[in-house]
Amino acid sequence: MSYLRNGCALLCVIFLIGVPLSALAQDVAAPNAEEQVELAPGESEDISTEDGYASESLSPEEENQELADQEVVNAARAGHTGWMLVCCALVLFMTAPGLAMFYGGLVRKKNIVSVLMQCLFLMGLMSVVWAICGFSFAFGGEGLYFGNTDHLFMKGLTMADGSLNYEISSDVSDLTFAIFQGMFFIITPALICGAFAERMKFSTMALFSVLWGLIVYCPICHWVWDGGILAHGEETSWAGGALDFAGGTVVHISSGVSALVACILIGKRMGFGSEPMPPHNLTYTVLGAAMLWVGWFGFNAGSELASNDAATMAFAVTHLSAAAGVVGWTVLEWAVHKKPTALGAASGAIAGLVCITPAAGFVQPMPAILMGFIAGILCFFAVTTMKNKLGYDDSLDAFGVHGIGGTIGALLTGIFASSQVNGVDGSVEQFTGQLVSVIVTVVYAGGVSWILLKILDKTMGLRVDEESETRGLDLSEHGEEGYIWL
Amino acid sequence: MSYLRNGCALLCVIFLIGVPLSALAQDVAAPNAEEQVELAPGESEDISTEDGYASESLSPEEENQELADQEVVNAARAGHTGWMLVCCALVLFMTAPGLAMFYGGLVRKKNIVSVLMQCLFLMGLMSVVWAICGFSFAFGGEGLYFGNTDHLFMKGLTMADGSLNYEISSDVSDLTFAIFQGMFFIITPALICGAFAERMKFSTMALFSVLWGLIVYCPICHWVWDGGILAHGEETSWAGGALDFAGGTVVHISSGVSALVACILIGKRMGFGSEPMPPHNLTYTVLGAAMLWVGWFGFNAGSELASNDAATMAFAVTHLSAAAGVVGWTVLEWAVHKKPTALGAASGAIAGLVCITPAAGFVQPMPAILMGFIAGILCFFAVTTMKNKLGYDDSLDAFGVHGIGGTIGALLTGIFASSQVNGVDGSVEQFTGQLVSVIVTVVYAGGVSWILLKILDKTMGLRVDEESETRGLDLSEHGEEGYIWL
Amino acid sequence: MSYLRNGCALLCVIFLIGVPLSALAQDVAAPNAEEQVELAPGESEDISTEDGYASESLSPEEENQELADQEVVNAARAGHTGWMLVCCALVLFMTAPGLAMFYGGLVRKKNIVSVLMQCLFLMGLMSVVWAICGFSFAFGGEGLYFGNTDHLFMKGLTMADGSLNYEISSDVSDLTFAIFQGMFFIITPALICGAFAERMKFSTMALFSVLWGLIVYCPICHWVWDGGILAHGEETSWAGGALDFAGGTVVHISSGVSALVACILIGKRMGFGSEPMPPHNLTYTVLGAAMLWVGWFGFNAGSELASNDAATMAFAVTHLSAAAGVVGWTVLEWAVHKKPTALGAASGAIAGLVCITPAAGFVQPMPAILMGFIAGILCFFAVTTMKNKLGYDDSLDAFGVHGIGGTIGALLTGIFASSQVNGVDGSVEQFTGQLVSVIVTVVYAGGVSWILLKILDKTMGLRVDEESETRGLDLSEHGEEGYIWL
Amino acid sequence: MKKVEAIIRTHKLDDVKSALVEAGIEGMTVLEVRGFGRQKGHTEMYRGTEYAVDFVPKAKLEVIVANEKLQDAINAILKAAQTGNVGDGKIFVSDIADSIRIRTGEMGEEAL
Amino acid sequence: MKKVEAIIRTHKLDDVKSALVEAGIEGMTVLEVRGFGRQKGHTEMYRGTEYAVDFVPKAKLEVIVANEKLQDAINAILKAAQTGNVGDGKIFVSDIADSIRIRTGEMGEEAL
Amino acid sequence: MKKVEAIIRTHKLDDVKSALVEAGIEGMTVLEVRGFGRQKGHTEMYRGTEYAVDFVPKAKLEVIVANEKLQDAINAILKAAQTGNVGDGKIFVSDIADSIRIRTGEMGEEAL
Ligand SMILES: Nc1ncnc2c1ncn2[C@@H]1O[C@H](COP(=O)(O)OP(=O)(O)O)[C@@H](O)[C@H]1O
Ligand SMILES: Nc1ncnc2c1ncn2[C@@H]1O[C@H](COP(=O)(O)OP(=O)(O)O)[C@@H](O)[C@H]1O
Ligand SMILES: Nc1ncnc2c1ncn2[C@@H]1O[C@H](COP(=O)(O)OP(=O)(O)O)[C@@H](O)[C@H]1O
Repeated sequence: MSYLRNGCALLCVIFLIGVPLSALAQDVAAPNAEEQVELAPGESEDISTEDGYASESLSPEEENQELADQEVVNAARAGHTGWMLVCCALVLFMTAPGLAMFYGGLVRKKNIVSVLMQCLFLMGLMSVVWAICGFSFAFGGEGLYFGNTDHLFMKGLTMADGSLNYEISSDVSDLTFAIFQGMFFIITPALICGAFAERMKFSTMALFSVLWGLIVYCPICHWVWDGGILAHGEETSWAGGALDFAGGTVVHISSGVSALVACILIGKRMGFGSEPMPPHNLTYTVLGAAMLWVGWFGFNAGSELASNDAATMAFAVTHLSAAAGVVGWTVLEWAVHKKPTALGAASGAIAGLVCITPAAGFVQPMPAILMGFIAGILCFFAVTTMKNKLGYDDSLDAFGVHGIGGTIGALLTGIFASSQVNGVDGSVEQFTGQLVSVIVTVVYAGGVSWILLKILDKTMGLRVDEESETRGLDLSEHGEEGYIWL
Repeated sequence: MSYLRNGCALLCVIFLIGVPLSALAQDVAAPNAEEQVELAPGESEDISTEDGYASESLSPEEENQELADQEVVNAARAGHTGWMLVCCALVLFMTAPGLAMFYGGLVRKKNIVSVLMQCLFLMGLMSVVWAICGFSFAFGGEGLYFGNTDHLFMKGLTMADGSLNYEISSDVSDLTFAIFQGMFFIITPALICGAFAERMKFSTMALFSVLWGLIVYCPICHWVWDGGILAHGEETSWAGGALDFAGGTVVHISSGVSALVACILIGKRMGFGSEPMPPHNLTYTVLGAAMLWVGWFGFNAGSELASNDAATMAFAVTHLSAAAGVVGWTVLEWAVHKKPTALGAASGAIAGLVCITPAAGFVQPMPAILMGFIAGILCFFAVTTMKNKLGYDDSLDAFGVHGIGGTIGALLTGIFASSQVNGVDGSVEQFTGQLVSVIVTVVYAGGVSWILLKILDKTMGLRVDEESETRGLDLSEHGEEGYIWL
Repeated sequence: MSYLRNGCALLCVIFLIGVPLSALAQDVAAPNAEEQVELAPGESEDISTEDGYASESLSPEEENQELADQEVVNAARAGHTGWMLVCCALVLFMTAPGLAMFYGGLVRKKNIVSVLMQCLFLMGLMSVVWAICGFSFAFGGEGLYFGNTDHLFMKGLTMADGSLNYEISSDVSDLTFAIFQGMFFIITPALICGAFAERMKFSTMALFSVLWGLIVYCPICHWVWDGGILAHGEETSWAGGALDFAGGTVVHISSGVSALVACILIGKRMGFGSEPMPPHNLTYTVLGAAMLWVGWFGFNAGSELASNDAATMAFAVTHLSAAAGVVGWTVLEWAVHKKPTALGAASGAIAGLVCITPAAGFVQPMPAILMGFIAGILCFFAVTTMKNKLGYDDSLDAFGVHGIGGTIGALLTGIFASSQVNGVDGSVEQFTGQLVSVIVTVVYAGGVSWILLKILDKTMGLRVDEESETRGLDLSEHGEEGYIWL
Repeated sequence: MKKVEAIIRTHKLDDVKSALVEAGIEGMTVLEVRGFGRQKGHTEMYRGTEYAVDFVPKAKLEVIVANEKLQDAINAILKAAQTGNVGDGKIFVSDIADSIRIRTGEMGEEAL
Repeated sequence: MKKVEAIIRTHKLDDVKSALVEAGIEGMTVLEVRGFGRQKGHTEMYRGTEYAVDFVPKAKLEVIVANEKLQDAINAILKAAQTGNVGDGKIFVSDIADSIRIRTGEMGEEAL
Repeated sequence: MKKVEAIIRTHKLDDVKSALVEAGIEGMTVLEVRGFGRQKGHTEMYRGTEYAVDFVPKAKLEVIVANEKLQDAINAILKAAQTGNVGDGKIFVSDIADSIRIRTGEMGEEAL
């Protein structure tokens, strides 16, 4: 019972601090707003801050020209914004229904609700945490290691008299960027849930996700995507930094490795190895995989943060890698095990998608096919052979697919990147940068997850009791059944 | 049998009138078209009417400039149109698969097909009715109380030599607007179905939906969104009119209140209170809720009718309110009932989404979190405590979530609206305007629904017979079973 | 076992050729890239090739103007590209989860996995084939009968220093176009699977799909959409060519007719006519139909290849035709069979969608309603009366809905096309053109499918053995079960 | 000991269970079955093809009782399951030679 | 009265039902069961893990008949359910002490 | 011949099957059932409404054995199904008058 109270307490605290401060946040924003208004001279409500600054001493003609230029910029933004909002929706669609169905189908019937609930609750919880502090920790300021508190409560992302800042990207507003990134903050911990499915305490899962998000995800995100120690092309970066277009390192390796740590620390499911634990609803898994595929376009092509040629290329290679992953896994399985399975095809698609994630904005179509194919084959061996050999119980293969697939993808990006796509060619240096970023991520995510889980284990406990596990988490943790056919 | 004939007859009449008139509609459109062609001088096919009118006496240079400006406008429109078409798709996605799964999972197995069929059939029926007359009744002309017949058979929205008018909004064509609004015309009556699920006659449901759409929905829609008596900022509006960004009043209060009336008039389900009636497929309900969440971005952010900063803000607050709704409902339930349920999380998400609907274009992110949180908590009490106290059988809590959540949202909009977002601040006057609009909507929707249902009860009957209800609507009304596992 | 090896071999060969050549493809692209770079003078990275060619001898002022114009073009492209990428995602969404669920629900429980697997595997296989050669065969060059090999391995569609060509359409890049069309290459053979469901060998299905795609689909696609013998408005076209906006002929007639041939050649399911074979999960079928409806907006409105008024109109008529299809089928069934069924409503929606597909860019809303209504009614008779009379076992009515619906649509397009929409009016000549294209497609697709299937029958065998069919394809072909409820 | 097998309407299950518990019965087992008898099934229609479904969903209750409780059990079921309409179901009684409680190994009536 | 329990192939159910009806049997109850016997099950494979599923889906038919109809019922089942391949199933016969029609309270053979 | 009906915990099914096979039993039939007894059910909560679910999912095993194998079968089940906690289930034994193998028409113990 006490762990429950802990969990609740945490959430309440977040809200108790958040709510009054939220008013404050608005007040803080207001002065900014006024400032901007003063600076922006034209009648057009749409003029953005940046241009406002420059326009103080222009002739009327120049001003006219500038207004006209601004109209063009705004026209382009209509396209970029619409596209990015759709991408936001697509990434949310990945977590649920996508991942929820994919994972949900793989567990036993008595745990289906618990999986769905994990995804849905994280959609709520992580979003609130992101708005309150996550975004600021990940994308605030210029620190090498961590963000700052400038954007707590979305300060600076709120609206000041109709306009949103365009600092991070010139194509979409900072708020658009923040929502988009917020969707990643949901799905990443949700991926980890695959490792400890069918035995983890819900309360511990919730608290772990919040802590993991803030202590593991936000820093890594900052390192790679906000000028930190792994950012590509920064002087201060280790080994020149890593290419990670849409989160091979930030999302998949970090979650995959943490998943491995988690499933080792929590231990195997009761009856693992002796009782059969086949997917209770393979149709969900296949349909969920298809939904993930569709949603992944938002994830990868959206990571261009604009609707342009590079987004198109990211879309294309994402699609082809997924396709090749299906072919690779299925054909290999067909050859080895004599039958091509739908679960294999679905897993291959996800493997291909994971693998192309870091490379999406850097490679050409044919290498993408090759990457998906390789990922399909290697992940097949990871979840069939390697897992059995090593003997951990990664219930839904979060590590086998995301950890391994993400690593393959990160490394291959260093090889297949083509300067024609985004100015960077694969090379030994680039490969080194990738390797370093993989190692840093593995060590950091793995290490901190291990510490976090150890602490949680001692305080709240990671695992439900035996009776609850036997009965299923649906009844014991949530008091519900997934299906009542009578 | 006679009610069946009635229903068929109605539909046939609609078609018999519609088909020949449709030809007419095209003919009427044609002259307009020619007119426009004459007026538009440049070679560009894309020039829209408005500009055409002004360009009669311009110098070649000015004309060039105008053409160039027009190109910019068109470029922006590409962005806006693409975004809005996606929003149309998203709102349709809400009705089915979204709502169909959400509601479908909540009923007993023997009624699953009937729920799906209600949603799917309304997608067909209401769309046709909307095209034939609904749009014209809701958005035709400038009357204070009702639309007009100018747009019967989509007259004026059809294409005249390649161009669609841009009268309603300057960013997207009138047809885009009409399709978008047509999707609302589908989901609103579909929401009501939650109240009388598991016992309503299909034929009566269909006829009721059409009548309700034309007599209740169209007027309210006109009042709030087309310059009628509740329109914000019109001199003629009652109490200054209401802020209703995406349909808190028009969609959720109207349907929620009508749902309450409907479930009281039709009476409780047989065995209500004595037999258990748990959701037969909670997985559908959770997945459906997630789909609704995704689709709701189209509903709310799309209501900006453009792809711009305001749409981004609407998207953001929608997401955060849903998230806070999940947290609010779940944590409260956890505290009160000792277990956090997936159904609670799903219901909380919907409560948060409903509540933010009227506010989506008017509030900042932090207040949105607060609104979702409040909605999660109050709707929780509405469906657990209040419903039980009052004793009506709102099968799927259409009133408890949409009626209550919509009312909370409408009122809070009057408090939390921020002028920085859309020029309107929360104030006592605004709150009064909101309150008046809520009261008007409740009285009108409730009253007319009561009268409609009374009449239908006397003529066709609202409810299937006992034998049919026991056996389930799937078999008795549709001759089908949802699942055949053998 | 040998057919299995055949299948694998085929796939391997594709890859063995593809992988080394892929490197080549990149090399080939490189020189082009350099060429472009030299030609493009401005600093802007975004300038596209076309303009680059013209700009060699311009004054600085003109260059400025051109750059500004280019900015406007790019702004518009942001809108078009975003929209088209979403359409690509929507069309993929049609195959799975859409079609997979729609078809999957209709089979018996023991074959559900096989249907899902067909859809998912084709998503992988056909995409890879498309990238390697399909696109080039369909859209390469100007031949009257067949494409060429210019774009093997996506040559010419890859990125040359950040830019993609804009030859096919001025609004979106060739790569966008290729991905979009690639999604059609997936769903078309997947549609055929409905005819031989529950008895086809998986390996033969896979090989057949590839061959059919290359030998049947690519040519027809080339004839209609790439200046071939059925292209509208080309001098070389037969009977003036056909209007086929989004694939009434290319997708639906071709697949529908091939489906008929396939189900006749493979023979009836064991127990057809004596054992009951009701849909095992009608909820999937209804939800899948709704998803298809949503995805179809991408299919039809996306076929405009831009986000503009014509796309809006295509969206609108698609929606209304689907809606009228629901009403048509349901009301007729209600009258004839006394009960409106959900399967009828779902089938009606698909019938309406199929029928409007060729017409989507050519007709006005009211005729679209009429077309959907007619399709609903005629397809109803096709699958209830005609199929029974003729006695073939088209398991999931791929012919009855897509073949018949597509033909109705193709013909009605010749009648209802309105010059106000796209410059073409319905007329006797146009109707003749439509009729000729229908006949050509039926003869060609039917004939080649017949030959292909005969050959495959002799070599690999079309059908699983009796034991496997009785046990279900899920176990015998894939070694999996769809649902494990215990 | 006797085995009482009662085939009843599914929605009567809770009532019958309560009646049996009141009659002092402490254990029972329920099965989902489909029954064929005087009560008509229904027809279903899928794309114009009509299927006659002759089997009606029923619940089957198996209760092993000591001989002296047999009549009580039967009466309880009869009272709770009767609606008077065709399809109320049947009760079948047969002999049980022995019964064992797995947990303890107890045998005979002790085990019930 | 006798109870005839027949475990048969699921897809033979309709045939057997018809045969029984022809033989004058007016009521029966069907259960979904899974059987283990000479007929082999199958193996399933999920991400490389193989599961041997030894139980095969079967239908179990329970028919209570008057003694004189016993042989007819058995013959009907035998004829309709036989394919000659392993897995055709079994028929078990046992005694029924009493039977009651819930709707009317009729007892004995009247109740069937 | 005897019929052994054992109601056991569902997750013990595989163990019990193996034990029976070891004891020389070659055929059996399994049913999904829900049991009511000393073992408590659970409560579920949907939007604040609480449902007490008194029935617990169980597996029911039916094995027809020759008289001389009866004790072996019982022992096998007892050993494999026991956990010592409430809800382990019961074994009921009754007489079977006759048994027939549908495939061959063999009767009596031959048919098992
Ligand atoms: N001879 C029988 N053997 C086994 N079960 C029977 C028999 N007769 C009836 N039943 C079962 O009893 C149920 C009710 O029987 P039915 O004839 O429909 O109604 P009633 O019992 O009211 O006459 C049937 O659905 C079937 O499951
Ligand atoms: N001793 C038994 N007790 C109970 N059920 C049995 C027994 N033997 C066989 N069965 C049932 O009969 C079915 C068919 O038996 P099996 O040995 O596979 O084929 P056959 O009857 O053709 O020899 C089994 O699946 C099982 O359900
Ligand atoms: N009198 C009975 N008749 C039929 N089945 C019974 C009877 N008593 C118990 N059962 C079955 O045995 C199962 C286990 O019984 P229970 O009383 O819960 O535990 P235990 O056998 O350990 O005392 C029950 O769930 C029920 O299915």
